[in-house]
Amino acid sequence: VGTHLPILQWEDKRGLAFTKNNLSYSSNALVIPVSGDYYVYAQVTFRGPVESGLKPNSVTEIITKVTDSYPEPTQLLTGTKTLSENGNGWFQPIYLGAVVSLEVGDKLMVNVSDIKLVDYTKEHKTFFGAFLL
Amino acid sequence: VGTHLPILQWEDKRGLAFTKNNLSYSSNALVIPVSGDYYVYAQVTFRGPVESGLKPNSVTEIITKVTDSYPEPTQLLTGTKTLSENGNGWFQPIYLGAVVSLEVGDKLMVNVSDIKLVDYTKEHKTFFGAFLL
Amino acid sequence: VGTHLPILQWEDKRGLAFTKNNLSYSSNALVIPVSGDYYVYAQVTFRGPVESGLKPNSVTEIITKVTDSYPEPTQLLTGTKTLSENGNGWFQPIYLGAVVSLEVGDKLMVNVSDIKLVDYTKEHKTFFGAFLL
Amino acid sequence: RGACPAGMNWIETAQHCCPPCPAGTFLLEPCTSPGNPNKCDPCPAGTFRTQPNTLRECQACYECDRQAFQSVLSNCSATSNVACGCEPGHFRDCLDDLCTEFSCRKCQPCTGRLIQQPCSEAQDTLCDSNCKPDFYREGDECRPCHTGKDTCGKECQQECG
Amino acid sequence: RGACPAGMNWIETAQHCCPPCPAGTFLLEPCTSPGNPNKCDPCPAGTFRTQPNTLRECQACYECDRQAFQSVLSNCSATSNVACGCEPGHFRDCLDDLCTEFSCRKCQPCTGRLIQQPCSEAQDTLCDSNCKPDFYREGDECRPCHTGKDTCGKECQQECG
Repeated sequence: VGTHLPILQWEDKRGLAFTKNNLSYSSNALVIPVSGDYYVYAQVTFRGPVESGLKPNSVTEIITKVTDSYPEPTQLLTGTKTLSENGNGWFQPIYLGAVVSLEVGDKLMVNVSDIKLVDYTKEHKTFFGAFLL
Repeated sequence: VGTHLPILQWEDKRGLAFTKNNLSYSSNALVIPVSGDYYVYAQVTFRGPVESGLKPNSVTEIITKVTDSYPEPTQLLTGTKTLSENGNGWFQPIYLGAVVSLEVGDKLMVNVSDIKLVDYTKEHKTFFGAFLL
Repeated sequence: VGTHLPILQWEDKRGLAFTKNNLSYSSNALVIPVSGDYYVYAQVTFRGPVESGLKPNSVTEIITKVTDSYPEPTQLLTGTKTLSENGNGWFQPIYLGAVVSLEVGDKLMVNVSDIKLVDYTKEHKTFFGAFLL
Repeated sequence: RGACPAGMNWIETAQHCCPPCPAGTFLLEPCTSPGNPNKCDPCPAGTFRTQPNTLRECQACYECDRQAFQSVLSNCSATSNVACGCEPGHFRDCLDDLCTEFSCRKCQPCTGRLIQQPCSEAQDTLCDSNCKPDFYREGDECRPCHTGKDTCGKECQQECG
Repeated sequence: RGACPAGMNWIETAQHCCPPCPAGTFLLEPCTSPGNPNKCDPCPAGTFRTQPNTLRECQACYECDRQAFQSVLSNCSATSNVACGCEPGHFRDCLDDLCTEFSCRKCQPCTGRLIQQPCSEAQDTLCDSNCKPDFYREGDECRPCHTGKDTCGKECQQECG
């Protein structure tokens, strides 16, 4: 559940983006270098309407954990909101953040209900990160 | 003042939930073991309409501090939003988070405008936590 | 861009507000005392309609960084949402938070689309802060 | 990180490859040597694991949304999450195309009409477009001909005669 | 913090005043003495700096919103951000009074009317309020007089005669 939703890809070097303390980003996921409690957060700005897409009645953002040793991903944080904007242009940020216990090698990803609705144009509107407590 | 609003109860052992460094959860509150500055956060996903309830025009989430030595609770963080969804099914997350100075023995609770509107069905949609800086 | 938007002023001493570890607040900005990675966050509760103002179709909150040595401010985090509430009273919180790398002397400010729409009445509804990781 | 033979997982804390615990349990203590196998504990009430695993905790069961007229189709067990449906007289109003999230809405009654298709979990009742005998159409409602109360208006005479 | 002469910036890590790197570059290594100047590197692809600076990284370029029918007016360069406009046949629907954020909406076609002002980046087409010759008004639409298909209704006869 949730993981069949498309996964967002991230830019991890340019501008405000950075990774350090060997928290690394590879194939769409933040890879956990050291077991411990992390504050994990992500904001996705959704916007529409997008001509081709149907009028969606909701947008969803899910931070998911994948562990090599377990076939099913775990949904860690979910933000889901119905849309009440009528036809014309709308946009809507969803922010999520919380402390989760992670093991070395765990991978963190962000799934969204519809990639076409994600505002990817500015790094300060859609972002994703984590830090060890 | 917010505190007459119903208090949410939390599950602190199963699945993603955990408490450690003797930050403990008892009778609906996180109990602060050591004085200091904490980042406190909570997300509540509200959803409706709920047959019995009237059509609410807003939802509110408040993180409150109760101190044994003072009769009145203190509102630390408040997220309140009007609802513009017409009749049919709607849902709406509210996230709150900030640094607050707390004393040993302080209790943190989450109040909501209407418990019947809280989506309690999945642990990754409604959550509450704190960590010492 | 973004910085031509009005800058919010903050109260840094009364009630829940505090600054320490010589993170200081002067002329509308948090001043960074030590270079490093900070978790920066802010929530602004917007509310309307405000008699004088036109019906705004959106509200925006931007956390901006100003560096003495560079003439243009940098937009760090942006939360922007269209309003679908028709005419009568509405309110709406926007929360932003993320880790950013800052240098000693950098200044952090919060810009908003329209100061008249900001609910400044209660410290637990509109707040701004940062802590060093 | 040691590479483990097929079917075994690397346990960081024990620096050891161990076989997974069976579904419905979680890894309490990892194996430390061939002679000293894993200690797997059953998932506590209210949690589950659908697959063999070397995880430190089980997943918390979802709950069915009583307020939204959901009903339990199958309870949460040690190896499977709860499954929710709709209470009788309600159908699923899916909130996304995979219907992972849905609310249960009252089936429409088709007053004064024949039922083309009864209400089901997946779909609202399908009412016949025209009215039952002894009923007349007013706007998109079907009204009974003889209620004795109000007089028989224009549409009423036409159809009830 | 040392005060630096005009045109020089204080570099905390080097505890030194250094001249800024030119626009389009960023400060890779600060100067450590008059004889040992800054090491400035060009902004990597996809980033830019519009001004001389002693910053450690360049700003990430924005992108034009393909999905919202935006088009690139000028590409991002080492010294300037991307500039976005609207694809032909669309106009800017500003989402704030400075139009920093906008979506591109289809220009209205003015079927059956004369165009007062053609569609532009800044504004939708301005249609003439009354219908073109050989068209008649029905509601707020202008319909062609002779389509041969449907008969000529009340409004049609009045205007098409």
